[in-house]
Order: sequence, then C-alpha cells, then structure tokens
Amino acid sequence: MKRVRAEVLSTRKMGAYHQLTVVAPEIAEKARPGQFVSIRMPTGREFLLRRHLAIHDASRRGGWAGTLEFVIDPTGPGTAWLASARAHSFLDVIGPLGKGFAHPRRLTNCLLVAERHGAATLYFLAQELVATGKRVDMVVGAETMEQVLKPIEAKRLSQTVAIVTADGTLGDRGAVMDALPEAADRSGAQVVYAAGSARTLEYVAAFCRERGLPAQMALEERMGCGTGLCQTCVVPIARKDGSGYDNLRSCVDGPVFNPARVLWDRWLGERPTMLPTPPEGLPVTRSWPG
Amino acid sequence: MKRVRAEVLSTRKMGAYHQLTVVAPEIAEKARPGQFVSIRMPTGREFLLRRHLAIHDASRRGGWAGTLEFVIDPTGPGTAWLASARAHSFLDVIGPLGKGFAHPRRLTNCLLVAERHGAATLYFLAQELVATGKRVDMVVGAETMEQVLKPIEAKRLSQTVAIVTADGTLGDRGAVMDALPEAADRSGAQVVYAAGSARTLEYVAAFCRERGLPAQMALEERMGCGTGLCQTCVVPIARKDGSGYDNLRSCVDGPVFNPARVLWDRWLGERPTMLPTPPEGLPVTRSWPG
Amino acid sequence: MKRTLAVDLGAGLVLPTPVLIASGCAGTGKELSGLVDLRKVGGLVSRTITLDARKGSPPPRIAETPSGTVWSTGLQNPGVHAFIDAVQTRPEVVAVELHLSGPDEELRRDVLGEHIDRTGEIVGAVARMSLVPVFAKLPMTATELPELARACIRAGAHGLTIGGPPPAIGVVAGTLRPALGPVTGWMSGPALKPITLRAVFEAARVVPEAPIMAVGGVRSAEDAVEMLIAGASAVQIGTAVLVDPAAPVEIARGIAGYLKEKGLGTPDDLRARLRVPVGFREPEEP
Amino acid sequence: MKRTLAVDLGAGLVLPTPVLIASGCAGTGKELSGLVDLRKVGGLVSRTITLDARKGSPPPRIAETPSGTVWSTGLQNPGVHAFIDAVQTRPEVVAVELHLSGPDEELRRDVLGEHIDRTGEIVGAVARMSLVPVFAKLPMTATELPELARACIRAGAHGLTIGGPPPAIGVVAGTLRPALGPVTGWMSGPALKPITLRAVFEAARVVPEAPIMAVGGVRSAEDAVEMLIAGASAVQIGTAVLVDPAAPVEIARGIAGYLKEKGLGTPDDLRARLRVPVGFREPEEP
Ligand SMILES: Cc1cc2nc3c(=O)[nH]c(=O)nc-3n(C[C@H](O)[C@H](O)[C@H](O)COP(=O)(O)OP(=O)(O)OC[C@H]3O[C@@H](n4cnc5c(N)ncnc54)[C@H](O)[C@@H]3O)c2cc1C
Ligand SMILES: Cc1cc2nc3c(=O)[nH]c(=O)nc-3n(C[C@H](O)[C@H](O)[C@H](O)COP(=O)(O)OP(=O)(O)OC[C@H]3O[C@@H](n4cnc5c(N)ncnc54)[C@H](O)[C@@H]3O)c2cc1C
Ligand SMILES: Cc1cc2nc3c(=O)[nH]c(=O)nc-3n(C[C@H](O)[C@H](O)[C@H](O)COP(=O)(O)O)c2cc1C
Ligand SMILES: Cc1cc2nc3c(=O)[nH]c(=O)nc-3n(C[C@H](O)[C@H](O)[C@H](O)COP(=O)(O)O)c2cc1C
Ligand code: FES
Ligand code: FES
Repeated sequence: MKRVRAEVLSTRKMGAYHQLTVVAPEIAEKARPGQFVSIRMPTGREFLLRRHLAIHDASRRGGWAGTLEFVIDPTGPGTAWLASARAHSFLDVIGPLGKGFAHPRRLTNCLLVAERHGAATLYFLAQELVATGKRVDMVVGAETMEQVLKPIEAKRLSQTVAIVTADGTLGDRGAVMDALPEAADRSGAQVVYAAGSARTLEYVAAFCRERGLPAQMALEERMGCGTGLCQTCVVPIARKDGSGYDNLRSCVDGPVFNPARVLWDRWLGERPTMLPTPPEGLPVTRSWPG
Repeated sequence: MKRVRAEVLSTRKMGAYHQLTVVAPEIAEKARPGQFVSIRMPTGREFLLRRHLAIHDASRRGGWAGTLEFVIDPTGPGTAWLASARAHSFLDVIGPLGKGFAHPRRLTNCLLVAERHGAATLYFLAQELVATGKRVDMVVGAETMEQVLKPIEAKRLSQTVAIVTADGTLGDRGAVMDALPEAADRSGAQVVYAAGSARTLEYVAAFCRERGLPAQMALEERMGCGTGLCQTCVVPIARKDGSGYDNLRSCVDGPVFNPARVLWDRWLGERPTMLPTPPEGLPVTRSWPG
Repeated sequence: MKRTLAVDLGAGLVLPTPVLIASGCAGTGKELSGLVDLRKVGGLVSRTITLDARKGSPPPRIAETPSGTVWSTGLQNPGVHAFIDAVQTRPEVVAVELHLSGPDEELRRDVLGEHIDRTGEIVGAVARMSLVPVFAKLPMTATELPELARACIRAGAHGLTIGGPPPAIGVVAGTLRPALGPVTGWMSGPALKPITLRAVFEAARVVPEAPIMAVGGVRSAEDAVEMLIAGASAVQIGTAVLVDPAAPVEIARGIAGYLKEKGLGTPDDLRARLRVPVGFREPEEP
Repeated sequence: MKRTLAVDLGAGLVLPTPVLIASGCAGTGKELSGLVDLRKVGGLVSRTITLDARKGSPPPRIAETPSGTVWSTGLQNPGVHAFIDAVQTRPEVVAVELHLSGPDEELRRDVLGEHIDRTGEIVGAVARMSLVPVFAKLPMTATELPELARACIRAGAHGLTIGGPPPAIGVVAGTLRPALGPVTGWMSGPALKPITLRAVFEAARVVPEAPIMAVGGVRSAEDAVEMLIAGASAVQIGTAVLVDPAAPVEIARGIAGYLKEKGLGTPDDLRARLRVPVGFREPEEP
C-alpha cells in the first residue's frame, strides 16, 4: 500500500460513466483485480470522507506504463467531482487496498457476472484470467444501454457475453439474474465472480449455493477510511469453524469475499419497520440505504 | 433592492485586487456610492454565508450600461472564490443595499480618505461629487504599491492626491493618518469621506472631531445576511437626543455612518484580557478579529 | 388523491406549508417582503421578545465555522410592549414559541431549558395564560430531552420546537481573541442537521401526539423531508434564509415534489415514518 | 528561546507533540505505520475496550453529513483480555482514557457521562487502581459540564478529554430508512469544532490545573491552536486521520510554525490564552 500524489492523465465520458486515468506507478505495479484505491476529496467542501474506487486497469508495460484506470458512476457529489477532475491536476491516492480475487488453479471455466459499474473490476479480472489460460464468459447487466460498460471490451475478453438491460435498450430485457442460469449452463461455469449491487449479489450468491458453485464477490460497504483504521466498513462473515460470525473490515479483509460465508440477511438487514405500517405507495427498498 | 441572477462579464487582476464586472441593470440603475451588494457563495462548500462588496462603479449609460463593478481583496475563501469567478458564469446578487454617502449641498471641498480596498467605494463617490461640481482631494493609503487601487484613476478624479504606503513602494512612506493633516489643509476640506480598516477610521474620526469637520464613513462589520434579517451586523450608534445608544444594523442603517455618532470604543472593543497577561511576543491587535 | 402542503398542527393551527422561518432570522418581517412571497411561507417566528428592550451583544456577532456559523445577538429586541404595538395591527399571531434554550438569568444557569423543574414551571405559567397554542423550544443537546419533552407537554405546551442550538464559541488563532464580541454564542447552520434529527427522533418517540417543529440545519427540501420522517410536523429554517431568502418557498416546493414522487398526499404522511429495524433498542445477543 | 513541541501533562506524562490520534481512529496502530511516521505522533488512543469482546453495530456504520459524519461502531473490540495480550508486548502505555460518552448499560441511561454521581463513581474506581494517569472523556454537550469536570478531577482523574461527540442520526429521504444500521450514532468531523471549543473553554475555566485533551473537529494546525488557546493542553484528531493519515504530523508541524511566528517557546504558552474582554460574564448595564 502506497500513498501517492497521482497526476490525472485524462477523464472521458463513457456512456453513463466517466473513465479516469491517473499516473501512479507505485500502485499500478502491485494492483490486482478486486483491489481498490482510496482518493481524497478537495478541501473546503462539505463532503470530506475519501472516496473508494475499484481498480479497472493497471498498466505495467507499454506506452501507458504506470497508469491506473477507474470507472466512475457519478451518483453523488464525490463521484461527480472525480468525474470532472481535470487533466494534469493531482489526486491524493492510497492503494492498492484490500484483498483481490483469488482464482483456484484447477478450475478453468469462469463466469463473470457484472452489474453496472461492477464491470470495472471484473474486466480487469477477465484480463488476468484470460492471460492465465482460463475460459471466461460474462453476464453484464444494467438499467439502460448507457450503463453497460464497454460492451465491445466484454466481447473481446470472453467466449460468450449475455447483456441484459432493464429497459431492453441493449441485449435482452431483464436483470442479471434472468440471464444467469443459461449463461452458467452454456459456459460450463466452474467458478463465479461477481460485482454489482448488494441485492443482485445476494441473488447470485443464492444461485451459486444452489448449484454448488464456488464464488467470489466484490462488495461495496460504506467506508470511513479504506485503510483499516475505523472499523466502519464491516461485513458479517461466518467463521470457518462454524462458531458464529465476525464483523470483518471489508477494506482490509475484503472487498472480495466468498459469498457462502457472507451473512446476507444480517448484512443487508431487510428487517421490517417496528413503526406503524408505511403509508401506501412508499417504495420498499431491500437493501440498507446510505 | 433587487435579487438578480447576474452574469459575470469579466474578472481581472489589478495589483493586489481583482476587479469583478457583472451585468445587473436593475441594481446598476439604483446604485449609489456607499451602497453594497450581497453575493451568494456556491453550494456544497464549507463556507456558506453570503459575501458583501461595496459597489465600485455602476454604469447606467453607454457601452457598459447595466453593469456593476467590484474590487475584491482576496483575503479568505469567499473573496478568493469571487476573484476567480469565470466570465459567463452567474452570481446570485442582492442589491443595492444599505444607505449610501450623503453630501450636504452647501459644502464643496471634499476630502476622500481611502485605505486599501476602501478606495473602491470612494472612487465611485468621487465621480458623483465631481459630476455635481464639488472639489475632490484624496488620501490613498495601503501597505504596498500593489494595494494602492488604480492610482491613475485617483489622480484623474481629484485635484490633489496623497499616496502613502507602509513600505514606501509608492508615494510617501507611512500611513493614511500621516498624510491627513496636510491634505486637509491643502484641500481646504469642508467635509471628509473615509473608508478603510476600522482602526484607521477611528483615527480619522478623531481627527475630524478635533478639526470640527463633518464626516461620513463606510464601515465593515461581519454580516449574517446583508438584508436586515439577523441583527448580527450591528454598530453602536449614539442617539441624536443624547439619551444613550442603539445597536443599529449596519446593513440597513449603514454601512455609511456619521463617525461622530459611532461609539468607537464600544464597537471595536479594545478591552484588555481578564486572563493572565498574554505571553511576551504576542501581537496586540487593536480591533476585534473575526 | 388530494395533495396539499398544508399541515394541521392541532388546536386550530393550520399552516399553509410546513416550512417556517426560525426565530431571529426574519427581521421584522418587512425586510423579506421584497425577496420572497410571504404568503407562500408556512409562518414566521419572531425573534425572542423579552419584557424590557435589550441592546444585545457587542459585535462581532457572527462568524463562519465549517458548514455552520457561531453567533450571538444577545436577544436584542425592542421589549414586549413595543413588540405588541407592532403586532397588534396584524391579526395573524397564531402561536407562541417559548425560547428555553438561553440562559436562566434568575437562577444563573447556563441554559434554562435543560432543567426540568424550571422548564415545566415556565411552560405551565405561559400555557395557562396564552390564548394561542404554545410551543416550547427545547435545547437540542439537552441531556434529558425525553423527560423535558414530556414535562413540557404535561405542563400545557401544545407542541415542541426541537431545538435550540448548542452553545459554541469561535477563536481566532491569529489574534488569540474570541470571534464573537460576547465570547460565547450558539452554533447554527447545515452542520447541525444530524444532531437536530436525532433530537427530533427522540422527542417524537416520547410525545408522539404533540406536533414538533424541527429547527437546526435545514437548508434543502431533502433536509426537511428527513426531519418529517424523523418525527417533525413542520420545519423552521434560520441560517438558510440568511443565505437564500427564497429558501422557505423553494423548500416547500421541493417537499411537494417529493410527495408527488412518492405518491403521498400531505407532509403528515411522512411524519415519524422512519423505518427502524425490528429489535431496535433491544440489546443484540452477544 | 528553546523551542519544543513537547508537552508535559504532569504526573510524568510528557508527549513528544500535542497531537494525538483519537480513540477508534487509529486501527490497531499497525495499519498506520505505512502511512505516517508514528514516532512523530503525540500518542495513540486505542479504541474503547470493554470487558468482553463485542461485535459492534450492524452496518452501515458511517454516513456523511455537512462537514461531518455520523457513525456508530457499537464499540466493536476484542475484549480486555485479548487487548492486554496485544499491548503487553509494548511498554508505551502511558495513560488510560475512560470513555464516558456512551450509554450506561447498567442504569439504562443514554449517556453515562452526563450524570455526576455515576461519572464520579466510575472515574474514582478506575483512578484508584490505575498505575498510569487517567483521563475522563466527557460528552462535550453535557448539560453540567463544569460540575462533571470538577467531579472527575475530585474523584482522581488526572485530566479530561473534552469531549465525547454528540449523539446524532442520519435519515435517507429516498428510502425513509436510517443511514446507520443501529439507527442512532454520533457526530464527528470539522462541523463539531465550535461546540468542542466552547466545551474546552468552559472546562478549562473550572479545572485550570488539569490537563485537557481537546477532541472534535480538529483538522488543521489552526484548529489545534484554537483548542490550545481555548484551554487545551493537547488535541486528539479522529475524522481528520481517516481523511488524511499524515494529518497528526502535519498539524504538529503547523503548530511549530505558528509558535515560531508568534515568538513562543512551547504549545503550553498558548494554553488558555484566549483574550476575553474585561467584564466577561458580568451582566452589561441595561
Ligand atoms: C471497494 C469499493 C469499490 C468501489 N468501486 C467503485 C467503482 O469502481 N466505480 C464507482 O463508480 N463506484 C465505486 N464504488 C462506490 C463509490 O465509492 C461510491 O459510489 C462513492 O463513494 C459515492 O460517493 P458520492 O459522493 O458520489 O455519493 P454519496 O452517495 O453522496 O456518498 C455519500 C457517502 O456514502 C458513501 N457511499 C455512497 N455510495 C457508496 C457505495 N456504493 N459504496 C460505498 N460507499 C458509498 C460515500 O463514499 C460517501 O461517504 C466502490 C465502493 C467501494 C467500497
Ligand atoms: C458593507 C461591506 C462592504 C465591503 N466591501 C468590500 C469590497 O468592496 N471589497 C472587498 O474586498 N471587501 C469588501 N468587504 C469585506 C468583504 O466582505 C470581506 O473581506 C469578505 O466577506 C471576506 O470573506 P472571505 O471568505 O474572503 O474571508 P474570511 O475572513 O474567511 O471570512 C469569514 C467570515 O467573516 C466575514 N468577514 C471577513 N472579513 C470581513 C470584513 N472586512 N467585513 C465584513 N465581514 C467580513 C466574511 O463575510 C465571512 O462571513 C466589505 C464588507 C462589508 C460589510
Ligand atoms: C442571527 C440569529 C439570531 C437568532 N435569534 C434567535 C432568537 O432570538 N430566539 C431563538 O429562539 N432563536 C434564535 N436563533 C436560533 C434559530 O431560531 C435557530 O434555532 C438556529 O439558527 C438553528 O437553525 P438553522 O440551522 O436553520 O439556522 C437565531 C439564529 C441566528 C442565526
Ligand atoms: C469511526 C469512529 C470510531 C470511534 N470509536 C471510538 C471509541 O471506540 N471510543 C471513543 O471514546 N471514541 C470513539 N470515537 C470518537 C473519536 O474518538 C472522537 O471523539 C470523535 O470522532 C470526534 O473527533 P473528530 O471530529 O476529530 O473525529 C470514534 C470516532 C469515529 C469516527
Ligand atoms: S473503512 Fe475504515 S476500517 Fe475499513
Ligand atoms: S447582516 Fe443581517 S441584519 Fe444586517
């Protein structure tokens, strides 16, 4: 883990996302798929916590050597600010952070299930898997066409790709889950890697459990520091010996976890209200907000 | 008083200051020397109160009709932000605010005493005085040459100008007070107008009292709103009937006051500490900080 | 479904919108008239009025802090007689708000409204005399807020204003001086929001029938909605009005938009709807 | 003049700089070692340790607020035995900080440290046993802070940490849910500074001999200097470390710069030097 003053090479709009490229050789050198970085926000603003982004690519060789790529989904003030970072400005970046994806040597058929910006981390993984001779297939899902990250890249990296959008503007109409069974069959998946919304990951986890497929998932939990100091980013993880669970720091012990050990109900807390029944018409969200 | 969405025409560096020009015909039309405007700061920042700037010029005719000019002394985050406002961006401006300078019809020889950015409001006044056939003389003071606002403009507007800088880089070395007696004599001053730091104004007020010169001074007190809502901008002003004083809102009843009625001691509060004597070497400031 | 922004606070008190201007931030009412359509504002709370006129604190009276301000006006006001003369010509005095978050000058205590005995005594005395509903403005950081809330309602307060801002000071490093003339003051502004929300939430749980006005850190429609969800019936805005005089109207409009989006009829449909998890306030198994 | 950043807090407690890392914000100490030179940090306060291990709060545990955060870790910690095993190998445990700003689980009170009887009892019990100086971390918004401060020192506390953050919540308008898993939490970050300053100022006036550590909203050298001027002997920083792990060292460097500029020798030269006006706390003539 290094802390660097990284120069912004470029930001460019890419559908609903922005791609951010920074120069950070010390981090790029060590970065592994599934890992992330922590970026400081500008001073003098109302928002102050660092923001965390999965590493989408790390170039160690060639013309772009020493650069890191990120995919930004501008959903709030922090990501909006990052999306508009100017070339040649500098960012305070700490990374690489967390544990990346593990890939068991003997399993060769890998199914990657990406939702929205979750694709950022999985395309990086796909590159590594392909380079080590694995078969990669993908399911890529989003609300709309604009939110499907680089569909051509997905096709380049994998044997087959199933694209699904909620509004049907690209690929089949539907959600990731709808495409999953067929994709798993078609690809002869032996292991599943997934990244996306917590709710989708919970479904994918249930699917893997049912099929007895080993899996690895990159989770996103609210983080106070990203570097293990504050214990705010915990996810409840079952102990290996079955004696209960621990609230593990996802920034240090994750963000990639084995979904079979995640206590999904405890983590996502779908617990009804104890106050009077919510008035009609109110949206029911399944995952905790924040 | 109007609230307008004013387009920034330009900002340009001018010595230590920045000159800001905005398009605000509704305000420019009514603006009088001594009045000010209130400008909203951008959202999402840590600083949130509006900032207040004296009106430096208001063009009602000609090519620049409908524009307002301000002089910004970038001493903190708010003024720094204003100084870097980009052309064609928009500012939320309320104005013109407060009471401007009064000028008794029968007095003709006016001495204007400006310190630092206080010159902004006095040059506007000088134009008006000259246009109504008064004689204008000036004392302009600052720390350094860069802080002397538009010395050529000062010369153009007045019969004589005494420029003083603390470091002697322009005009005589010294402070405004040093040049005042001679300037008053030379110009045959019948009335004094002043704007500058509270400390200097207190000295000028004492000088005027001593010489029996009527005077008007533009004060700057911390303001919560600028529009009369919050009562935070008060200055203690003696009642006319001698029965005591009132804390008057400088945004509504000022910012221009008759210095003979300002309770300077009460306003500036040079009261020693009741805690142990400050350690040696600590600076002693005469005016209240903030 | 009929959609309205009006809120019925009981005892005949119906406000056109749930967004009022907080005490001390509306001038005399006149100053705002050129800047905002006052008919679209839920109500104005006057500055605190004392028996005799007060000159208030020496300047400076305000300083900025991170996303907030510290201030002290020292209750500058013209006294109750001059005030009554001014309002008598306006029939729309619909409620009284009792400012209990300042010092208790008689008993020489820092904050009057943090002491249950005194608070109950004063609220009772006013409530017995008042012809209009009385709201008790309690300090948001009071240790025993639930007990205070109960005591006020028992003593006859119709509702609560939650709450008075926390005491605060500013220090100027460069000069080693206080930022405020009177040294001590109060904090206001967006920074307060999470503290206000918690106080409103706690108070609404102990006196669920009483209308609560939330004040402290509300600046946007989203903030206002959060206050309603936490348990408020209406919100007051202070600092936000100083920064943007049109804020009360824009916030009300934003609440309307939110209600529409959620398919709700009135602000009251949001009140105290915070979805707390089952088991909340019961200890977790170890 | 000899210039040093070291501060002598009495009872043999000399810290290399007056800038410590606050409880709960330094991990186990190890995480920071790659990010900051720990020898240049005034000290680390461990997270709060309870008798038995605790799992802490359900996530989410943190949310942003204007210039601050609300958070709740629910005192997740490995329990005192595991903790002692870990620290026994490190000889540098120089003081104990008693966290009195959380709930009193025995008496079922929201905040233990707001009740004088309990606070004195607990501080006394620990102080009698402790081989190192004890600091009592009192809630910064406690109603009776002066009395609490006195009670702690009388009971044997060597110094005070002022103070524990105010209780706070977050509400997510879009989903009507609490922002934090446990619903209620605490506020921290820059937004707190004016509240902390006032609490430090008040406490330092009643127990001027006792060393006070200021915590809450310190992020820059200027903030730290303000705390010293208000009455602190040292500062702790929490949120600022999460945002910038090098902050404690940079703040210490900034304090040194300030001392140099002002021609002062040590941070102690600033302590409680706030220049309050003559007549402060005496009523003004009407
Ligand atoms: C390990 C990890 C990897 C991530 N990778 C990416 C990525 O590659 N691309 C991308 O666009 N986003 C990624 N995210 C999510 C991203 O960090 C959040 O969207 C972002 O922090 C939101 O900040 P904001 O100010 O825009 O939004 P706001 O919603 O205003 O943020 C408010 C607070 O909530 C936190 N927050 C909001 N959403 C999330 C979230 N989903 N996860 C964690 N914290 C959140 C913020 O950090 C901030 O503290 C990742 C998160 C984590 C934890
Ligand atoms: C009627 C009036 C007219 C003014 N005219 C001009 C002008 O023409 N040009 C110019 O450069 N400045 C002018 N000022 C001062 C200007 O408003 C302040 O310098 C500015 O607000 C400082 O903001 P900041 O964020 O840069 O500094 P900071 O010092 O960080 O400001 C912190 C807070 O203190 C207030 N403050 C700081 N200095 C002053 C001050 N001198 N007077 C009042 N409030 C202050 C700020 O408004 C803010 O609320 C005027 C002030 C008033 C009241
Ligand atoms: C300048 C100013 C003056 C105030 N005067 C009073 C007052 O006279 N009485 C009172 O109860 N509250 C007064 N308040 C407190 C506000 O009513 C409100 O409780 C506080 O500002 C927090 O709300 P905000 O964050 O929306 O500003 C005043 C606040 C400000 C900023
Ligand atoms: C994530 C987190 C965990 C904390 N854990 C503890 C704790 O275990 N014990 C404690 O006394 N304070 C704890 N605190 C409070 C801090 O020590 C400090 O009092 C507070 O954050 C205010 O300081 P700041 O504004 O510098 O963050 C914690 C704070 C944070 C942000
Ligand atoms: S985010 Fe702070 S410990 Fe993980
Ligand atoms: S600044 Fe608010 S009344 Fe003058």
